[in-house]
Amino acid sequence: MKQNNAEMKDGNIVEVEDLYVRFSRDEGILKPINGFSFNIPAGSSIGVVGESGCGKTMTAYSLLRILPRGGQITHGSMRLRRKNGEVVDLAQLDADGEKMRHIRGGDVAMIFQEPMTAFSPVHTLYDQIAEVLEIHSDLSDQDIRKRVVELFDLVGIPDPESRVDAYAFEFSGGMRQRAMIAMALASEPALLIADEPTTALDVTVQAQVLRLIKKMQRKFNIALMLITHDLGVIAHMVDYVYVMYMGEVVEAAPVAELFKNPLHPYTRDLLNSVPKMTGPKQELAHIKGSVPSSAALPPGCMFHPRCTRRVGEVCWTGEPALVEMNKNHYVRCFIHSPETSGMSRHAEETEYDA
Amino acid sequence: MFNYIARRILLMIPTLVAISMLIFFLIQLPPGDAITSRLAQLQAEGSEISEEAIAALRARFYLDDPVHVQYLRWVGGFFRGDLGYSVVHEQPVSTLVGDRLGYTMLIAVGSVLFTWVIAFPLGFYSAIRQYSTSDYVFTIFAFLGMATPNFLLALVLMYLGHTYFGISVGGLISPEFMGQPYSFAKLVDLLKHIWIPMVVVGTAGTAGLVRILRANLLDELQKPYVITARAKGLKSLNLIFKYPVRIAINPFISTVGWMLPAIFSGDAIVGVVLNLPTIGPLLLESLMTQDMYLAGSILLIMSALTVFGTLVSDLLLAAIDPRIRYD
Amino acid sequence: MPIQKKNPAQKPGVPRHRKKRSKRHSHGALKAVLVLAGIFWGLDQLFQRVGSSPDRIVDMQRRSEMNPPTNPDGSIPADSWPAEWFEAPRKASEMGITAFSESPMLAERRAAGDLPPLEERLCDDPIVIHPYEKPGRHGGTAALENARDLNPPEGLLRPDPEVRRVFPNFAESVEVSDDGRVYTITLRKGLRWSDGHPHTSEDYRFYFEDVYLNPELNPAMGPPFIGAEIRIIDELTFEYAWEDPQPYFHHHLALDSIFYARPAHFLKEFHAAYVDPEELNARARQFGFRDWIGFFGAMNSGRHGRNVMNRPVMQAFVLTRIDLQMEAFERNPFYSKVDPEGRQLPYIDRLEVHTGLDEEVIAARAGTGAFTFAASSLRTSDIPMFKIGESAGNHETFIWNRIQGADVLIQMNFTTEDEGLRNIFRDLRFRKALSLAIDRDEINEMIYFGRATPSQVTVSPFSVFFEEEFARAYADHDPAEAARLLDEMGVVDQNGDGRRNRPDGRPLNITLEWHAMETPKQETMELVTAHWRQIGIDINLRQVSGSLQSARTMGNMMDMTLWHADRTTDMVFPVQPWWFVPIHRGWESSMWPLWAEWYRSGGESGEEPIPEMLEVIGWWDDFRTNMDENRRIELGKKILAAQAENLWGIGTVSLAPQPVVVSTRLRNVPTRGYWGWDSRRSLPYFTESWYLREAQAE
Amino acid sequence: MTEPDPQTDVPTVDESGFPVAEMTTSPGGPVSDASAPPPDAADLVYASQWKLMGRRFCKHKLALVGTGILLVFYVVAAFCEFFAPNDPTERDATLILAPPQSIRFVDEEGKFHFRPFVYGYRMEVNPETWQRVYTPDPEKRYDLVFFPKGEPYRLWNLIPMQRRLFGSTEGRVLLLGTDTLGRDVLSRIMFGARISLTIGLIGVVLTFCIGITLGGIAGYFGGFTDHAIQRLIEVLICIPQLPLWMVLSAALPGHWSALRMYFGITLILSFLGWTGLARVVRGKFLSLRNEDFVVAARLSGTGEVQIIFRHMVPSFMSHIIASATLAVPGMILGETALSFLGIGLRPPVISWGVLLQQAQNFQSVAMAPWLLYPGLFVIIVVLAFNVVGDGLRDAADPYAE
Repeated sequence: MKQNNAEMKDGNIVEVEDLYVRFSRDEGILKPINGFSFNIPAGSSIGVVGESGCGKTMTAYSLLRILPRGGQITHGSMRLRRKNGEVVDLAQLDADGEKMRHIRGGDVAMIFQEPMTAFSPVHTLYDQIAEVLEIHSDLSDQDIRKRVVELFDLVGIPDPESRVDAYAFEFSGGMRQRAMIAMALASEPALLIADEPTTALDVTVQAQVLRLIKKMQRKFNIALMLITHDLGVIAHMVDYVYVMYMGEVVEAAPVAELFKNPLHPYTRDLLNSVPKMTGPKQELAHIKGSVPSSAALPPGCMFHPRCTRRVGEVCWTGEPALVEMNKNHYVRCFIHSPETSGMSRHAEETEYDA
Repeated sequence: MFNYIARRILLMIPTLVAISMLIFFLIQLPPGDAITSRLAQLQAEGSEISEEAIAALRARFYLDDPVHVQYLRWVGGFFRGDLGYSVVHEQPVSTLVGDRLGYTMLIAVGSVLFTWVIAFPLGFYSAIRQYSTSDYVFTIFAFLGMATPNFLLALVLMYLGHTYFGISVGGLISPEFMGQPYSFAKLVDLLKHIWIPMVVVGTAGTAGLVRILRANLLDELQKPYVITARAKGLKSLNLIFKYPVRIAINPFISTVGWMLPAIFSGDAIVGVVLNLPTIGPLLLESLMTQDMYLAGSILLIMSALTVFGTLVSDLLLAAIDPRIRYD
Repeated sequence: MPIQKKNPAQKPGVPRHRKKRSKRHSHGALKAVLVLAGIFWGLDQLFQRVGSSPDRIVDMQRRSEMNPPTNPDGSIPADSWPAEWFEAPRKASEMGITAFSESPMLAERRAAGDLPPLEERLCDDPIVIHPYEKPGRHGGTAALENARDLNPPEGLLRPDPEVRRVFPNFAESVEVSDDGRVYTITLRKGLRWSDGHPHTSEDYRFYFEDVYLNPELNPAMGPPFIGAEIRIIDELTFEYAWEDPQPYFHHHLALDSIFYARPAHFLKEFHAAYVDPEELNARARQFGFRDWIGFFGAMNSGRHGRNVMNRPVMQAFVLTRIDLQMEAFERNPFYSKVDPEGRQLPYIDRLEVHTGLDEEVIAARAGTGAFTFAASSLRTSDIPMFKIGESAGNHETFIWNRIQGADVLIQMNFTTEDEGLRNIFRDLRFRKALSLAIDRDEINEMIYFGRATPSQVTVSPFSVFFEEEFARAYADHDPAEAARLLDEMGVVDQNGDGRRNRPDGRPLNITLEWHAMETPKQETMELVTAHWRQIGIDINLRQVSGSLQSARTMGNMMDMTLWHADRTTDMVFPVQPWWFVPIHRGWESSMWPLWAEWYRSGGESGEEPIPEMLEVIGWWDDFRTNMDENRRIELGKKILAAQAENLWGIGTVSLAPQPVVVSTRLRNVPTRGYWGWDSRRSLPYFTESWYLREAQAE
Repeated sequence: MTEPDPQTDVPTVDESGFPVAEMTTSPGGPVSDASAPPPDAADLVYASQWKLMGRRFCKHKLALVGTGILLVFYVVAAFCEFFAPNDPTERDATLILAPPQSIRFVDEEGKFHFRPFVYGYRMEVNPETWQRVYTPDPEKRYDLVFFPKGEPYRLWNLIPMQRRLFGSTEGRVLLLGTDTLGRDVLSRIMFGARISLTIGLIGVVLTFCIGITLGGIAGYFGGFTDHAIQRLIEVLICIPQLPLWMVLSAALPGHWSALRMYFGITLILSFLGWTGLARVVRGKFLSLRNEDFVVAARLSGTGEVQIIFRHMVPSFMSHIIASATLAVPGMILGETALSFLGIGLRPPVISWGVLLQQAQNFQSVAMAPWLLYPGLFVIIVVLAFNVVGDGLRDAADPYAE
């Protein structure tokens, strides 16, 4: 693998290129990520969308180099511009090395899906948040405490002075997620990864938490990578969206463009399954079947077994390439690839409108 | 927290009452009673005994009272600090049990420590290096320990200890130190002997604990909070010790309670094989001779210690696990 | 998945996890097999090594090799012991000893003012013990498994090595009135308890009146004192008197009289007849006893924890300390015997007794030379282990003979509740069949190394009552005859299952309950049951605890049981012919609980014995009160002849080899001797004259 | 459906795909409608639970080895009359405590034989040590053969037979030596297996019944019943097990026959063994009580007993079987311990505990260590049971990993 530290575009804080991740398991080799690429411009926010099992979380884990046991990055590069300006390829670093540990939590922080289980039940919140500062700053004990209380205040936890010493299970879900955000912000990271930050929360709380994340991102000018299966969440949070299926990008577009003009059948299915608050009442669509095990990747286009708009044999024999349809709008589908687009047009229209 | 302790202590009382009743019932089951043993003893000395004398002996030890009166007398004694009276030995149970209980507890504590010292690194390492060769080797050894009958291990260790280390056979103290005042040399001698029962009694429990720790740790290692902690940039060893180990260690704490019955069982059989001056052989003897107050009191002491041990481990658990504390 | 095809997008660089993984799995399994194989191999190596016998290094002349040969009847030639042991002991004045010397240990204590001078401690004109080899030296500590072995229960008289005659010990003389109703005992003048207090008639009176006759203190009241009274003549003279003649009371004086005297001066303090009972009970409770009875018992035995030690005794050693694993004894400074050179006995200063050990550990320790002397708990089967250990253990293994007339005596209950079984047991043909079916030679070969004497149960060959035909009665191995006898009596296999049925067709289920004690009962019975199975008799063996043995024999609940047939010497047979006459109920015997009950109640309760037995009882009643010795021998032989004819009990072997493990330092131990209850183990062999050679002399 | 993937060189990747994938990824085919399952869906799910368990279990190599070992042991135990080379009660005064014979191919003169053989022993008693010394006697060459004709015997006390699995027609083959009465240790171990191995099984079945009943009652009815049973379990586990066994076995009537003693001991062992199982069952019941399928059954008026045995018990049977397997070794060890202490089975009954009881002395370890072989077999069996139980437990847990 070549070293590509230097080749990083100025505006980007993260450039991931052709990432492959493999797991060895009893049931075979799991292949959660298959050539995923994306960029995050500094201070901007991107979304990664897809169903569960599409490899979104694995992408986040890859960035932090905390893949579960048996996981390995087998190909690709993940360049990161650190806070001090240094550019590193995360894929090349020793996962347990000094440098990687400083990047984890220091340059890149993460908010997890389940605030209930993401905190240790037997340590106080203060203990767990202060730890970040102990690792990534040289603050004294008193300063750390001040800072943690400050962070609690910042994320809107009432009575922060006494609440920092509480245990996670004493908090409500929303409060816990606020604490999680406080923890993620503790070391003033350059990149914040939010992995389904609101899935486990009540609907009323979801909006508050999302608003808080957005607010913090703006306030500290952090790059945000929001991982979600919920396109509804994406709309107000991010600038650019990557739609992911079985570990690869099937469509990528600025958020408005994507909503306006979804090209990939998968994106369309996803959009269809979002309940609409306005417009005519219609039955909520669902995508047929479920994401196959990554132990057995389907041949050809990976979406073809579930696709309602296959163009023909090429769908399971050929491999579609990612092509740029409009500016900054990429799609990976034979419907849109130059050589096959013609033959599919008709089928596509009819089925989609039906 | 106070409520929790109070509730746990209150719960002990009915348990102990039930245990004492069950024990009293059980020790009545075998045929014959302490008097027949006493007679056997007298006959072994060459005496002949009359029926009247037997009746007198029975009355003297209140063995002709109704069973519930006997029970109440026995249990009532405990409140006055009277552990009962051995008919066969013609001695207070407390005198007989005294030192032996000390040695038994010494072996118990030693076995628990041995179990911990062996089980912790083994279980830890097995979990961290799951499916590695060492994991398999440790697992096999843990299983071997579990599978070897206590008495066999004791017998073989006693033989090896004698043949290769010159440890005198049986007992806890070499003959040359018997009756000597306590000294450093005697202590060393005691340690030279006591490791065998400790190892034997501890081995059986080690396997289970290794397996539990390994499974728990593997479980905990996959918990989201571990990932959270990793994402913070903690060193992995620090992380494992601070988070999953802290939770997976609970079985070690709760061992204190549930290991005691196993240790007493182990002590009974190892004590018999190795001729230890512990409580186990005395119990076996008292069961054989139907010395029911002695047997009953020993069983009750063991059970009460167990109940107390469980209480202690529950409290310890509560101390380290806020979830229980705040429950 | 019908169209699973290769994915062209698959990127290179995927490691071969799968292969590696399965390899890991088989690794584990392989390892398990390897480890087990290793264990097998290791054990095998070990066994191979042990299986071959090591060459023994004979480094010195061993005393055991100078053993005189055994007599053809299995007994020990009388010249195995010094002739002096068969005579009354001589006194110092007769030996011309005028100067006495004491152990340095006691000299120290005397110098410190603890003790009066030796001359004041010894009695007037002490007796002189003739040592087995030669006079020894003072000092040393002996490690024992049983205190009794070197501190036997010596009393007023003492038996000779063959356990036939008695000689004075603490008694100056014992005189029997011509009618045998009064025994007059004169104590040696100046005898003292181990605390220096004079040993007088009062001590015997105290026991008899305040202990023996006190039903609270003594639940066990039986012969020989039934109907007796004690008369104190003066400080040193007293009499026991009965209504009936007692031709053999001196035998009790030789074996049991240690129990007939208690240190009255010491024990009165704990006896309710001498101090205020209220106060005494309060004091007893203070020590944790329920009442004064337990307290008195503890003081009497001198075994109450650490509070009271040093109960005055007459024996050679005094208990001074009890630990969990050890009891320590020190020499009795007032012990009143000397050696031919005027040294006060015993020679040995201290005994250390390892307590709380079971047979296995005792055997292991004995085999590695941990004991100065051990025998009580040693088994015949371990003899090779002891002998092989000799080269390393600095010990020697003497082979004594167990005094038992039958090492294992099989008893069937003639008064069992089960009528069918009772009738079968009472049929002489059944008893003959069971006896003839036993292959005693095989038992002797397998269990006793061929060194015991296959025999029917009877008295010892060196007894005046012995006749060879008693020992030979139905002791041959003749399974065919056995089967014929069973067929003849109608005990045949009626359903073809290989087991004989009762004549009424029911299965012949017999349970033999036995208590493990002293002799190899389990091994013997494994063989005997196998022998019996060959003639179609299948019995069910069940080992029981001592308590159960006692309860079930006393309650007439056993079909069959076992005991070792001791009490077959001239010393004990005439007073306790328990295997031959139904006079005793106890855990040793389940032959005839109801007959014994009948006899002891004078016919009021129990069950009248069968006529053959009534005749035997008649002989016995004559025997026990007849003062004509020749007549007694005649009657005794009749009783034994009745056993030989009727096979009340079935014997296996007699005079079995008993290992006696002796340190090479311990001298004056006879190489041969009779071991058992009748001889009170080592009592006839003058243990006080055993001494420890100096350590450097080796 | 498999074809090697040349690029990844992982030939069997697809073999073990999840059944879920199989059902949902057929391209173009009709997607099964969740609201209308095929008629045999229940059976399918039920079967697939066992199938799944079987499949997971088969991956556990150690557990497979353990199963194999156990199978061998049980077959030998079942037909021990046939497998044992000698009659276990056959004594020989000339072969007391003889060491194991080694199987040879090469004789004293260095000649190689295709048929394995053993040398018989010549015994001498060392006159000094009284030790019986055995030397292989080249005069007595016993060829080992399969199915030799020996003393007639009855298989299961019924079928008269004469041939055994292996042995020699010329003399006794003593591969593991002899005991104090000259009996073949190997044959005795084989016969002992019959008692020792079945005592565990029967005990576990009993335990099973008590445990499921009481645990089920506690978990299903809850409330006071649950509380009472919970306390009972607590009381029982606070009393050390071995002493309790000792009390109970001392209470067995003395005149019982060997067979009744055997069942008595089994009863005692299960008297205390049920607590653990009952706890597992109770927990399962508690969690299942409010599951939809149970509630549905109850609403449709199914009887309580039927709910328990038709609906609830099958749903956690696999777990119970795993727990039960893990309980067997405890019983086997219990029997050996009790017999070892002399309060369990007794000769002439042959069990591993009885054999060990005879080998318990120092002399055995020092001079006839082969008498400890039964202990080795106890270890192997207990080990095997543990491994198998472990494998079953892993296999039974659908959420593991």
